[in-house]
Amino acid sequence: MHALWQGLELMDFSFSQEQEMLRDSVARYLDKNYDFDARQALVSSAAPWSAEVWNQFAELGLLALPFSEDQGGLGGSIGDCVAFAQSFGKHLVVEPYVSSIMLAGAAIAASDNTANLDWIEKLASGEAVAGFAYEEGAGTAHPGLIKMVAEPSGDGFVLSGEKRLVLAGADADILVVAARMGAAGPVALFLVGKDADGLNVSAYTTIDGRSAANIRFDAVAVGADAMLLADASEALEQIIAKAIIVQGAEAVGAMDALLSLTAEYAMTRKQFGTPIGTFQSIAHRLADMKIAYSKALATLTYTAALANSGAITARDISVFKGQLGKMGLAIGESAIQIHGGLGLTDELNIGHYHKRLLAFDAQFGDHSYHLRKLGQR
Amino acid sequence: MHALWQGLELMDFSFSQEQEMLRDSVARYLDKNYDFDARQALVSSAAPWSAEVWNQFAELGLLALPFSEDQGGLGGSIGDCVAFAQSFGKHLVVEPYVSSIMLAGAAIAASDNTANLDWIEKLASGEAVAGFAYEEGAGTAHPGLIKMVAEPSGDGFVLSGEKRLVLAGADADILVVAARMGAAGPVALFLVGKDADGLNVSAYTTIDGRSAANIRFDAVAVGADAMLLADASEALEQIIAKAIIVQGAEAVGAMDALLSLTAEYAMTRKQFGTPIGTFQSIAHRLADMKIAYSKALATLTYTAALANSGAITARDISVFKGQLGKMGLAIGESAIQIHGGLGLTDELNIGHYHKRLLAFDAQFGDHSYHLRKLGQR
Amino acid sequence: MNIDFSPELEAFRAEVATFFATAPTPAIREAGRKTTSVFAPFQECMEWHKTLFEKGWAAPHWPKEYGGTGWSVEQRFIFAEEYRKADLPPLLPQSLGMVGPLLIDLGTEEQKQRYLPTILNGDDFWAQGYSEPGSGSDLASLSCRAEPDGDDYIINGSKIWTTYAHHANRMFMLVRTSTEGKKQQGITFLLLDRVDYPGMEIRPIVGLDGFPEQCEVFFDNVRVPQSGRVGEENDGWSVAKHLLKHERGGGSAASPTLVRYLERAREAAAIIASPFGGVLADDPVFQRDIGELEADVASLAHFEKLAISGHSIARDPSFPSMNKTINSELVQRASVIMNQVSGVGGLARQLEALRVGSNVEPLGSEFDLISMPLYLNSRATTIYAGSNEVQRDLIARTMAGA
Amino acid sequence: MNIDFSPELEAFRAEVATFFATAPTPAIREAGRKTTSVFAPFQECMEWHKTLFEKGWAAPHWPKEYGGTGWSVEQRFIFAEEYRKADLPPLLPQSLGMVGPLLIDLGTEEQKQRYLPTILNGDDFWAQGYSEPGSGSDLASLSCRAEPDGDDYIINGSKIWTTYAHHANRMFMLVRTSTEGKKQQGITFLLLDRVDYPGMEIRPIVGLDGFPEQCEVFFDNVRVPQSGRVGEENDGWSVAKHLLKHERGGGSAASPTLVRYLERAREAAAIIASPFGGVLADDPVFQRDIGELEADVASLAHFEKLAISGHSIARDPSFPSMNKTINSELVQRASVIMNQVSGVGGLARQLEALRVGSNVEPLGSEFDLISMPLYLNSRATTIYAGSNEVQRDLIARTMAGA
Repeated sequence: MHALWQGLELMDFSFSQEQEMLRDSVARYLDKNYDFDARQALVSSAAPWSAEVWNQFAELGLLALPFSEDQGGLGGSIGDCVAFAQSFGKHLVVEPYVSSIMLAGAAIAASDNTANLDWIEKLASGEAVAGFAYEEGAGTAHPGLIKMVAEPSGDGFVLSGEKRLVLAGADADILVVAARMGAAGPVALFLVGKDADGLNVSAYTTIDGRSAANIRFDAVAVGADAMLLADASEALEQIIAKAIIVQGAEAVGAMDALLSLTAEYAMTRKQFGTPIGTFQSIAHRLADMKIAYSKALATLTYTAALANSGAITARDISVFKGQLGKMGLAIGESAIQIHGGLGLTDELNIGHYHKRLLAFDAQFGDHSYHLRKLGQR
Repeated sequence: MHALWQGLELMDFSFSQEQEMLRDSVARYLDKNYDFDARQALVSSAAPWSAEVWNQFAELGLLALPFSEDQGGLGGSIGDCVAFAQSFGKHLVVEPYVSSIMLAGAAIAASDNTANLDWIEKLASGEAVAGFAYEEGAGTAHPGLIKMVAEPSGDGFVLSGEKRLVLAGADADILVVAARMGAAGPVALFLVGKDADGLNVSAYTTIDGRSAANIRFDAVAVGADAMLLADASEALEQIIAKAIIVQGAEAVGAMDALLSLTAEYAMTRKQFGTPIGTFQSIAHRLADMKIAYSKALATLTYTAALANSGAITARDISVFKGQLGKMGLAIGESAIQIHGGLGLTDELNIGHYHKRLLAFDAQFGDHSYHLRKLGQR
Repeated sequence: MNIDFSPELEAFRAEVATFFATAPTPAIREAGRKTTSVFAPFQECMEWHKTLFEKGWAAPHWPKEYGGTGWSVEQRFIFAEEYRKADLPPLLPQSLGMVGPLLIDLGTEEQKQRYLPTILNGDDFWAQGYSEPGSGSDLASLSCRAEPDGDDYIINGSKIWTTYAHHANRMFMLVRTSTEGKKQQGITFLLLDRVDYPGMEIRPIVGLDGFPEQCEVFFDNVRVPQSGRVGEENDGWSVAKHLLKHERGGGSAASPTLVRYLERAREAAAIIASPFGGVLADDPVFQRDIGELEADVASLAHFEKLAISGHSIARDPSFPSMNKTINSELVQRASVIMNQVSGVGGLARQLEALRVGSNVEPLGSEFDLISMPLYLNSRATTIYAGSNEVQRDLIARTMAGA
Repeated sequence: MNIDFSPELEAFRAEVATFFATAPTPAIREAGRKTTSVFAPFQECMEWHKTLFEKGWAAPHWPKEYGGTGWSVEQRFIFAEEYRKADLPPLLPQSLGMVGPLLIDLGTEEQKQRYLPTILNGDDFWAQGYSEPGSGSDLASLSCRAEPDGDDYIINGSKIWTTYAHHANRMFMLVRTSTEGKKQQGITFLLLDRVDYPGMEIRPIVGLDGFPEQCEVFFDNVRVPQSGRVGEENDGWSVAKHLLKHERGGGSAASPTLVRYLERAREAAAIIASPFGGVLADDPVFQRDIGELEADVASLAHFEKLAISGHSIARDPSFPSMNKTINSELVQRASVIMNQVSGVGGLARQLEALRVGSNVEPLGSEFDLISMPLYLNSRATTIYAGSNEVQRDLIARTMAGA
């Protein structure tokens, strides 16, 4: 009877023609306008990111892509985002795509409160940028770990607590804030304007060159309309899962760059009269980098397809985040070791890729957290 | 004022002349009578160990060594035992020295009940052999984990439960048994004769060629005199600590053998027209083996000196057991890998050394147990 | 970019699972549970091979015209998953995975007609005569010599690490037919239609786990027909390289076996006490360690699924070497955690209890019985089929052009 | 075989601890806490050097006649332990640990009299000019050229990875004086009594952590006196090899620094919440990870104690290479766990808050401030002073005779 099943080809891991076109146009734009020198000039400038690049992302449709068509977006899939996000990693893009669009934007889009939907249009057009105030310090790997509190007050709420690593937090027009309804209540999401009273913003640059802020909320009062979702745990898990996949695609792009740059360096840099890549210790390190990259790429591709199919689970996300975080650090450390002293300089791009991978690993639960989560049944 | 302290040389890591003599005489005897072929012939024979070798150990004074002079021993130190135990490891000695002398014998010697002291003379002379019935399965890393129960009954006690990996257990004249006084009482030690009713002995050979047994105690009745210690936890910890150090010395002897055999093989075995040791992948593996061995040797030497000074703590023992267990496995696995197919045969000694190191690691808490113990403060 | 979870596939899974739940004999099941190597116990393994052949499922990865199933990628993966879930003995790779696919690709019509049917139905078992005492990772330096003599070759020399040669009735091998030029030249690929030729002697080698899995094979003026040659004389190296691709993976999925190893470790850990309290399965350190392994096995599964679906990752020239390296090192790591779970329970040598059909009860659990032999046997995985050092050399070499 | 814990030693420990508790200025203490490298902040480090010199404790490992303390092995170890417990900045190794001991061993009487006093009292800081852009691990291939000219040498070329050259007032360096014969021949070891010779230019290199720790040094027809030569012309390689032994350890103890790193990780973990509940310090996985590191650091301490007590382990020809390898890899592993403890807290770039005397408060804890720079900086430890690949080559080479 097995003939019945013949030829069921149900796994498709290739990008569609549209996805390839989008990927290629983003890659072309960044290759031309976002080389390492331009990126470093941007990072050391006073600007938190490039308004010009952001506008171009809007024109390419990237900012509108993930939003549904009835909210004014392009109804793109997670696969669409994965298609171009590897380029973001390759170019170490510092613009707040994931935080403003995939996290804060997606949270507004998931709101059952239509009062704030016009922000989506502003985000999608590039007119406004949003910050995602979620992280509270080492360990906010899961919405269940949120401690910041929102107390009802009159018609609205009062938010008190501290958020850390709010990307674009000092420059965003609005913040999406995760806070618990009372000490033991569900986690809710609020929209807070950048000029709200009681916001205490400490701006800084991250080790990977992105604008960020720690934000203390000293009894910040918001109206009833500011509440996006009264019980946001499930929505947050889904939103963060998608953001992790897109950040993972960026990380794989960074790994890809490290792999090819390091292989090339090893074949040209000579020591003891021969390219260092001919030494077995270096050759085997390169092989291990290649193996790690191939595993990371396979897991990215499979997980993105799974997410596209809507069949993704928390376990799949933990495999993804755990593996890519771990592989990224291993590849980065090897790339530095093979580059020797050069790999330790601020001047070369190698260390900057590694810092991006360090930042990827630390956010939303590091690899050790996720791998252990897998061990719990 | 610092001149006051000048020249305080307080660490002495060398063996005394007497220790060196003892070490050399044991090494000479084993070199002559206990080569790998002889050892393998012994292991595949029906005998659990060699009576002749055991007698020779008695004549060399090894069996009497650790017992105090007023109990008829030689009053040797832990350093004395470490001096020759590395040879035991090098020759993969299967005779039950640690179990009969360092564990069971030491337990009888620590008894506050003089009724059983004549056994020490028999053990020290080689006339009798004792088994140490302590282990109860994966995880008896500490006396606190003993579950076997002794219930008072008439003048004596009734022992019920199961012991595993009792070395020499099927051939010993007597067994020293650790059991808890009731479900929550202290751990006590008992002396049980080999012919006691209710003993159910399953004899086997260990992977490293030693005679062992799992022993079920089906309500084994013993007299009041059989109790060696009513509360033995502290004594057991000290006895086991010393046994671990001597077993560790054996393990370091095995590592030493693996290191030199493997280095020699790598320099003679040719592939691709050159000794495999000239390939950097093999050379670096050898270097890692050498580093691991040097760390293990340093920790053995330091810990033995510490034990000799009476200043050793449970933390020192955990460092010792954790490090030596881990290093041993790493060295054994590398030795096999470098030997290739040959290292996987029963015919060559390499795999047998590795099995000894596997057995060392598994007993009294494996390396993962001890390293984690260190992490607890 | 999509993965479908169609009801048809779930029905297929149910069909496979039902067959696996009903068809194997108790001895086959026991052999599956007691498999502590890539190579399952021979007799029961071949019996199961025949059962699968009857069902038409002996060689899912073969082209349909030669007896393959014509299944989709996802079906093949489901088949492999259910196979391992049921703890059934894996079929031996030498015949179905190596010489069979090779003959399909490169054999003469006569060779195909003569050998493929009995490879498929399990009547034959082929041994692989490659390594020699002097040539391990440096396979091309082999020196076992075949001199042409009329329609025959006369073979002199020896082979080693010839798995299950003492069970085999046929053998494929590499011989040296010329010492001219580079060492890779002058090698010829031969099929031996029997292993009891006069002058042939097979001596089993006992391994660390106590089992005679490998053999030495000696050739003293052994006369074999030249018709067994695959490819041209002195062109055996390219034949062997073609075959190596099959040996180093791509055709089959290794991750389901690893998933099963870890499941067995979890099952055992669920009843073994942790020295830190509770059972081992609830111990955070065990959870982190096994979680880390499970994630790596998941990545291998992704890698394999991409590969068998034709993703470009499988066309990377270093794919076979990467696949072999990842798989072999995961097998070793899985066996380490299994052995840690057993702890002292793994220290008893229990050869007789391990035998299928033995009436000796294991001393502890069946898990404790297999964990140490599996650990010891798995030390071979990074050595055979081209040591992992050689694999990494090959991977790095493909990057040189980058 | 014995270790004494005499009351005299405990009294010595108390004396040292008291001095460390009272002598350093607040700026020196701050510099100690903010040290994220082998190389502490320069200014406070030299200030502390002078304080130690006043006390007679600047160079415990030097022979007494040159200003050493004459302490026993155990005293030196106790000194190192208390030093790190107090989080004081380590003195810079180039002067006291390298060129000083070298001059004591191989310098002329005049060189000793001229240079040793101001090395000891901290007036001078010497930079080490070894590596060049074209010669990293292959140091002997260096090409920075010195041509004899009367009583001088004329130097042309450049050096790189010259730590703190921008802070130095003197420099020792290797130059090529001949291109005949093997590349190791024709190298000369030179002392430069100043670094502001006409034609010398020092350019700092910013590292991954954002600090200019390393420099490039350019030489354009720089004329220096030949009297600065140590050893014979063209015999500088053997001088450098002698010095390497000092650089790669044996004289000092690295384990107390590692102990302190792990203590700081524990202190931070005691107040950081684990995502699995409670504080991180009570988390079993953290405990296993840090316990594993602590055990390895303990083994290094044993190794170091044996070595400084004259045990035969220190006479192994591969001792310096083993010491360097063990130490550098432990520093990296310790920095990884520190960085894991900080988590997202380590992602802020805070150069200004890290500066000693800064009036910028750190964003999180002082631990979060240092963990990432320390992690990034420590990637250098397996690269400098002979990469660990080179060290392993050397170790293996000493085993070849085994």
